[in-house]
Amino acid sequence: AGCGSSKTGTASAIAVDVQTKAKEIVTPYEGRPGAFPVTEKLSSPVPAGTRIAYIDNGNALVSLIFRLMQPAAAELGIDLYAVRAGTSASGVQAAFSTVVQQRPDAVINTAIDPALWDNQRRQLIAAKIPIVSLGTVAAASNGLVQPNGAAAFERQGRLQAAWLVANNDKSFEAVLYEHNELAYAAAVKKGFESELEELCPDCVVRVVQIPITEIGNKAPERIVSDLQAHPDTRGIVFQSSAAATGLPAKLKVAGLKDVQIVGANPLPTNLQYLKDKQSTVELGTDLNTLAWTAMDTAARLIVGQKLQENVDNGDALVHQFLRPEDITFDPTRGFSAYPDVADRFRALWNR
Amino acid sequence: MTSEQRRPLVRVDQLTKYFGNTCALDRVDLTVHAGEVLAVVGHNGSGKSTLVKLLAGFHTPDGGTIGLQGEAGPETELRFIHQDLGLVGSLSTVENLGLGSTSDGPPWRRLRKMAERLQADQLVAQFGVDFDVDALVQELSPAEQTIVAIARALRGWNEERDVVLVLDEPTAALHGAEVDRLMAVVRRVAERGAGVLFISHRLDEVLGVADTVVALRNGAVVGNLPCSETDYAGLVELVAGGVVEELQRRPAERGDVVLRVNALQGGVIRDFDVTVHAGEIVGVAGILGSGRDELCATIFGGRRRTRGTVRLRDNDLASGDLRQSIRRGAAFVPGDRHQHGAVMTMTATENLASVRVPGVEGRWRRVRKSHESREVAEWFAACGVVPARPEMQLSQFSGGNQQKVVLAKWLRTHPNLLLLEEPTQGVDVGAKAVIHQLIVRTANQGAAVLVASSEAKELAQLCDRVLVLADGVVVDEVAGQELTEARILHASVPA
Amino acid sequence: MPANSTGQTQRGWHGLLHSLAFHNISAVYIWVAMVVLFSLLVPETFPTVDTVRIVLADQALTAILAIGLVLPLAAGAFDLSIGSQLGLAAIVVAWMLSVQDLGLWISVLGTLAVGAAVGLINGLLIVKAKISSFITTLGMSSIILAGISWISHDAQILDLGADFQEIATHPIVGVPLSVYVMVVLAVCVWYVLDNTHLGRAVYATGGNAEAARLSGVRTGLVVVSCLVSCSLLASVAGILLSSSLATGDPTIGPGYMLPAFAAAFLGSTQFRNGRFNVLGTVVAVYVLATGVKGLQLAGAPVWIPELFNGVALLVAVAVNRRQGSARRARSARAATRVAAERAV
Amino acid sequence: MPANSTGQTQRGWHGLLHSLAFHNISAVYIWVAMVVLFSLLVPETFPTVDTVRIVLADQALTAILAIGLVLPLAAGAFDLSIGSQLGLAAIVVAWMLSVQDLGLWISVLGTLAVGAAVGLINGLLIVKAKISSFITTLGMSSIILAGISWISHDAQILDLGADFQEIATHPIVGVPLSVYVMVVLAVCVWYVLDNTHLGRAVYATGGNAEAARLSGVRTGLVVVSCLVSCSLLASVAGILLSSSLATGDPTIGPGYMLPAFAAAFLGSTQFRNGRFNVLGTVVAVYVLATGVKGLQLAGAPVWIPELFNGVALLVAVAVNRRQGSARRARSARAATRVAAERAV
Ligand SMILES: Nc1ncnc2c1ncn2[C@@H]1O[C@H](COP(=O)(O)OP(=O)(O)OP(=O)(O)O)[C@@H](O)[C@H]1O
Ligand SMILES: Nc1ncnc2c1ncn2[C@@H]1O[C@H](COP(=O)(O)OP(=O)(O)OP(=O)(O)O)[C@@H](O)[C@H]1O
Ligand SMILES: [Mg+2]
Ligand SMILES: [Mg+2]
Repeated sequence: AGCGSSKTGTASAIAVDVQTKAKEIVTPYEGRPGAFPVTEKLSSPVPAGTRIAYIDNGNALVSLIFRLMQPAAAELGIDLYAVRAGTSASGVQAAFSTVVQQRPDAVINTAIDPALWDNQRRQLIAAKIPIVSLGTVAAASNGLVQPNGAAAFERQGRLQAAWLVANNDKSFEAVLYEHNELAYAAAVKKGFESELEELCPDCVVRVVQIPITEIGNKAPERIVSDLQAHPDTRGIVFQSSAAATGLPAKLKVAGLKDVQIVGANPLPTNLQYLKDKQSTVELGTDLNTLAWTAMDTAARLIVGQKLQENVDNGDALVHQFLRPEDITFDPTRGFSAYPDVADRFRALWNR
Repeated sequence: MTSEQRRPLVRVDQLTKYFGNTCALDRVDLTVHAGEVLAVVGHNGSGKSTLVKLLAGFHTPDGGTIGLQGEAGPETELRFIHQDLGLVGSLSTVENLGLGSTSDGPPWRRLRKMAERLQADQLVAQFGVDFDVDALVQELSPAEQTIVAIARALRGWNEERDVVLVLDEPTAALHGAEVDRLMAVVRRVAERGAGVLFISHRLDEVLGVADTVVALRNGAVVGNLPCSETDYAGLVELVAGGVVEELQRRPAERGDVVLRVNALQGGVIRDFDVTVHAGEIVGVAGILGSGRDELCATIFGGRRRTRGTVRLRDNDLASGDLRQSIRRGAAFVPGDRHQHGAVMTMTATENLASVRVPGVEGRWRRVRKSHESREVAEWFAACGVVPARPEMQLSQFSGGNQQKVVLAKWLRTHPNLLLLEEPTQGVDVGAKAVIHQLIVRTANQGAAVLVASSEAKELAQLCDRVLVLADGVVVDEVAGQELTEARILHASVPA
Repeated sequence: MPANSTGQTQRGWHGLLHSLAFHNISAVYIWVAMVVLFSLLVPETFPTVDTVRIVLADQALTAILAIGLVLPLAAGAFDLSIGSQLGLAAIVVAWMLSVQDLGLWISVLGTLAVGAAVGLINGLLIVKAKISSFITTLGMSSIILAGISWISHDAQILDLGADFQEIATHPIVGVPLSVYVMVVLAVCVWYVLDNTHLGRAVYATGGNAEAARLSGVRTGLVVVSCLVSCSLLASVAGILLSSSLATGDPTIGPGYMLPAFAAAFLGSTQFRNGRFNVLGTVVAVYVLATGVKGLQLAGAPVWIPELFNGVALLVAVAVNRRQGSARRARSARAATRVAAERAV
Repeated sequence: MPANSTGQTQRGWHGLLHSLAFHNISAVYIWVAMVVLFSLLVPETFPTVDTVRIVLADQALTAILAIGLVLPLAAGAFDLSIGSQLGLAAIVVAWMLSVQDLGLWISVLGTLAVGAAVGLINGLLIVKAKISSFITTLGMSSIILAGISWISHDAQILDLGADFQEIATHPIVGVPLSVYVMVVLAVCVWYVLDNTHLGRAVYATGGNAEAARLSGVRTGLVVVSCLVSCSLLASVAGILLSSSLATGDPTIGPGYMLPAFAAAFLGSTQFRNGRFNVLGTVVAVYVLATGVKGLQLAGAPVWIPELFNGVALLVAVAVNRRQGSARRARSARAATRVAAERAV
C-alpha cells in the first residue's frame, strides 16, 4: 500500500521546525518513561479469599505478564491462578468455560481476542464477574475494562512515526510490518500513518502484512525479501517486535545494514538484540507496571471503586524509547520503567 | 543312504503353538537330515505354515523346542521360501536378493551394486527365465516372484555350511516345466548335502521329490514314513483322512453360447478368440509369459484391453467397467489372492459378502446382518472352510482357507460367466475335489467357465477342452480323448 | 433349529464379553476412572451438570471434524486439510454474511457448496491425478490458507447477525444446538459406515483398493465421496465455529487438525478392532476433553493438560494393544502399514 | 564378455536418459523455469549472489529436518513429532547454556542426548508397545510440548553467549555454517540410505516389514534407529535455530513440521521413482524456497507464496505421476512381462 510511488527516490529535506516538533513529541519518552499511570488510592482492602483467573494461551508475552502479576497478587493477598488455553479457538473457549464455572472474583485476559470467547464473556458479565483485558481493543459496549486499549496503541504508532522524523534529515521511505489478525493493528496503523502524514507528507509509507502464524519462523525471510525488493527503505517499524525474532542474523546474511529498526512491545529477545546493537530503538512498554495496574484495576473492580479515567480510556500504559544504552537491566525480566513499582502500588494500597 | 549320512540338521521336538483357542501345532516331532527331502503334507489349516513360521522365529512356540545344533558342527542355517513368498514388493529383484544377507560384512559397508546385479542376472538365468532384475518385485508375476524367492534362498550357498531349505508351497504359482526345474534344483541341493523341508498340496510332486513324508492333521503328526512306503492314494488318505473321490467329468451337453470373445488384445495377449457355451468348462494353459495369467482379467475388464470385444450372452462387457461386468453376470477369481483377491484386513464375512448381490439389502439400504451370516455359514459349510469363524479376520485363516473364501465370494453371485485363475492354489486334495464339484455345479447351472491354471492335471480333470497359449496367441486346442495331463504339458512347452 | 439358536446366543454372549473387554474399550475405562478421580478431587465443580454441558458444547466442533475425518481414513486416505477447511468455511460464511450480505440461508448453503467443491478437488486430485492423499491434502491446505488470507485480508470479519449466532448457540435443555448437530451427523455417518454396503465399500477400499475394485466397488467414487463428505463436515464445523464466535477469524482453522487426528486414531483402537469408527472417535474426543477439564478445574499447572493429552493417547492405545491378542495387534499394524503405503 | 559390457553401457545410457526425463526430475525443471522467470521479472534483486546466500541460509534448518524425516518415512514410520522435537532441542540447549550454565559443549551434547532419548522412546513405543507411528508421535508431540512449557515456563531464554551464536551464523565464503552442517548431514544420510546394506534394510522395512523380518532384517532395530537418527537431526536443527535466533523460543517448533513433510513427500517423487530419498528432499526444499523468494521479491500479495507452495507441490507431483504412467504404458511392449499398467 504505497502512498504514491512517485515520491520515491526524490528525497526532500525535512523542515527544521517539523523536526523540532517531532523531537518534542519523542523527547519526553527518551531515556525516561511516561507518567506513572495510577495515582488514586485503593479505597478498601480486597476481601480475603479473593480469586482471580488468568487465561494463558502459551504465548511468551502472555505468560510473562502472568509471572509479573504474581508479586502484585501476593501483595494484595489474592489467589491468582492460570488456566491454559490451547492454541485453537476451542482451547480458548474451553479455558474460559472452565473459568465461568470456577466463578472467580475477576478474570484477567491478555491479548486473546474477545471475539473468540464472546459467549463466555457474556456469561461472565451476566455473573457480574469483572473482566480486565490487556492488549485488546474491543468496543466499550463489550463491558471489558481495557487499561491499555485503542488509545495506547494509537499512541504507539504516533510515537514510532515521530521518532523516525526526528532522526532523519531527509524525507524517507518507511515500512510498517503489521499483523492484521490482531485487532489492535488498525489502531497502530492509524496512529502511525496519520502522524507521518502530518509531520512528513513527502515520506513514503508502506504497510506490509506479516501473517501472525509466520512469527518465529518465516517472518524474517519475508521481511528480508521485502527489504530487498524495496532497497530504498530507511525505517522499519514493527507493530510488534515479536516478528523480528531471528531477523538480525538474516539481515546479516542479506547484507542489509543501512536501516533504522523501530520496534515496539519488545520481547526479551528483542531487548537482547537491542542490547547487542542489532536493532535501533524499541518503544518499550512497561509490562511490569501494566501487570500491577491490571491487578490494581481488578482489585478496584472487586471492591466496587470507580476507575481512573486513563484506565477507563485504555491509555494506562507506560511507554519509553529504549536505546541500546538504556538496556542496563536483565532483558529476561522485560523492560521495567519504574523499578519501584511495587513500592508505589503498596503505597496506593495502604500496605 | 547309509546311516552315517543321516546326519540330523534340524530336530523339532514336541512343538506346540496356540492362536487363542486354536491349536495350530500339537506336539509335533520331526527331524530333517542332511541330504534328505522331507515333505510335510496336510489339509488346509493343519499347521504347516505355522511350523515354518516357528522355524523362522516369526512366532514363538508355546511349547517344545527346535534344535538347530548338529552333533558337533556349527549351527544349521535355515533358508526360507514362505507361503506368501516374503518378498518386499517395493524393492527390485536385485535388492531383494541382497536383503538380510550377513555374508557381506557389517551393515554400513558399501554395496557393490554392479556385482550384485550380475549375480542376480545369473541366479535368475538358472531357471531359464529372463526378466528385468531392476524392476520392482511387485510388478512381477506370481511365478516370477516365486523364482526370485527361490533364487534368494539359494544365494551364496555352498556345501561347507549346514543348510536346510524350507519351502512352503513354492509351486503353487508355477507351471509344469518350471515345477520340473524347481524340483531338479531341490534334488540337486539335497544331493549336495543340504536338508530340504518341502510343503506342497500337489501330492504327485511330493512323491516325485521327497524321501520322507510327514503328515499333519489338525496340528498333530498323523504319519511319518519314507516315501517309498506309500503311494498317491496313501498320501491322499493321510491328508484328507479318507478316500477322496476325484472328479470324473463327462462332457455335458452344450447349451447356448454364453461367452464370445473376439480378437482380444491387451498386455501380452495379442489375439485371442473363444466361444464358450453354457455348461462348458474351458481350460487355458501356457507357460509363464504366454498370457495365461492375464487372460481372465482382460476378459473381465479389470486389465486394459487395446482391441477386441467380449460378449456375454446378449451384452458387451466394456473394459474397465467392472460393475457392469458383474451386473451382467461375470465373476473373476484372481490368481494373486493377497493383492487382488481379497481384503485381508476385513473379516471373512465381509469378504464373502463384498460383491453386491441385488435383493439382499433391507430398507434404507441396510445390510441385513442375520440374513448375511446365515448365507455365509452355508458357504463355509459348502466349501469346508475351517475354522468356521466367519467373524475372524481373513488374514488369520490359512492360505487354502482364504482361497476357499475368495471362491465362495464369487460363486455366491450365481454367475453366468466364471473366470478362474489358479482356482485351487494352495488348496488340499480333499477341498480341491469339493471346489471342483462346485465349479462343475455352477457350469451345470448354465454358466460358462474359463479356467486358467498352471496345473495341467487339474485342467485335464476339470475341462471339456483346453486352449494352449504361447506368446499371447492360442497355439493349440486339446479336447476329447486327447485331453490328458501329458498332452497339455507337451503342447504348452514351446518347440 | 435349536443348535443354531444356541450358537446365536453363544455368539451374542461371547460378543458381549468381548465388547466389554478392557482392551476393546480401554478409553471408556480410563474415562470412568477419571470421572471418579476428579469427582473426589474437585467435588464442588467437577461432578456437576454444568461441567457436562460445557464439555459437551466445547468439544462438539472437534467431534464433528473428527467424525468427518473417519470417512477418508476408513477409505485409506489422509485428509490433512481438514483444519484449514474448517477455517475456510468459518471465513467464507462470515464473508458472505457480513461483506456480501447474502442472507443466512444463502450464506450457509453457499459455504457448504464451497466446502464440497474443495473436497471434490481433493478427491479428484487423488483419484484422477493419482497424487497420494497425503501430498494432495498437504498442498491443498496451503492453497486454502492462501484463500483464507485473500478473502479475509487476514483480519477478523464481524457483524454476522444475531440469527446466525443462534445456529450454534441456541440452547435446548441447556445444551447448545451444535451438540445436537454433532449427534445427528455422528448417527448418519455411523449408519452409513456400519450398516450399509456403501460402508463396506469404504472399508474395503481402505483395506485393499485393488481387490475392492475387482469386486465391483467403484473405488474412485468411494474415495471422492469420502473426501467430499469429510469436507462437508468440516464446513459444518466451520460454520458452527463462526456462529459461536460471532466472528470470522482467519487464524483458527489449523489448530483443530491434530486433535481431530488424535481422536480418530484413538477411536480406531476402540470397539472395532483397529478399524476407524464413529463411536470410538466420539468417545475419544470426550475422554480427552474430560481429562483436560478435570485437570483445569483441579488447578493443575498450565502444561499438565497438554501432557495429559499425550499420555492418555499413548496409554489408551498401548493398553489396547497389550491386552488384545497378538493377532489383532498384527492386523492393526497391517492396517496402518496400508495407510502409510497409500500415503506414499 | 563383450555382450555383457554392451549391456552395461546400454543400461548406463538408458539410465542417464531416464534420470534426465521430465517426469523423474520435474522439480528441477520447474526450478529452472522459475529461476528464468524471476530473473526476467525482478532482474535487480533476484539473480544475485545475495539471493542465493539468503535462500541457502534460510532453508538450511528446514532441509535438515526434512532430511531427518526421510529416514523414518523410508522405514515406513511417520514422525509427526519432529516439529516439537526441534522446539525441545531449541529450548533445552538454551536452558542448559543460560539457566544451568553448563558450557557450550556439554550443552550441545546434552541436547543431542535428550533428542536421542526422545527418539528412542518414540521407537520403543512403536516397536515394543506396537502403537502405530502416527499415534505414537502425535502423542509424543503433545508430551514434548508440555515439556517445553515446563522447562521454559513459556518464556524465552536469553543470554546464550556469543560463541554459541557463531555455531549457526559463522560465515564461510559468506554462507553461514548451518548450510555446511546441512550439506554434511545430507551426504551422510544419503550414503547410508543409498549405498549400504543398512539403507536397503530401511527401505525393505518400509516396503513390507513382515517380509523384511522374514528375510533376516531386524526391523525393530531399523525402525528404532531411524527414529533416533531423525530425532538427532531435529535436535541439530533445534540447536542451530536457537543459535541463529540467539534465543530459546518455546513456541517455534511446530511451524517447521508441515514444510518438512511437504519437502520429504515432494522429494520422494523425484529421482527415485517414489522412494523417499535425500537428494530429492533437499531439492524440494530449495525449489519451494526459490519460488517463494522470487514471488516475495516480485512484490506479490502476502498470500501468494502460500498459494505457490501448495500449487507447486501438487503440480510437481502430478506431472511426475502423469508422465510416469505414460512412460510405463509405452514400455509395456517390452519382452519382460513387467505388469505395465497395474490395472489388475
Ligand atoms: N496369526 C494367526 N492368528 C490366528 N490364527 C492363526 C494365525 N495363523 C494361523 N492361524 C490358524 O492356525 C491354523 C494353522 O494355520 P496354517 O497357516 O499353519 O495352516 P496350513 O497348514 O499352512 O494351511 P494351508 O495349507 O491352507 O496353507 C489355522 O487354523 C489358522 O486359522
Ligand atoms: N460390491 C459392492 N460392495 C460394496 N459396495 C458397493 C458395491 N458395489 C457398489 N458399491 C457402492 O455402493 C454405492 C451405491 O451404489 P448404487 O447401487 O447406488 O449405484 P447404482 O449405480 O445406483 O447401482 P444400481 O443401478 O445397480 O442400483 C456406490 O458408491 C458403490 O461404490
Ligand atoms: Mg500354509
Ligand atoms: Mg496352503
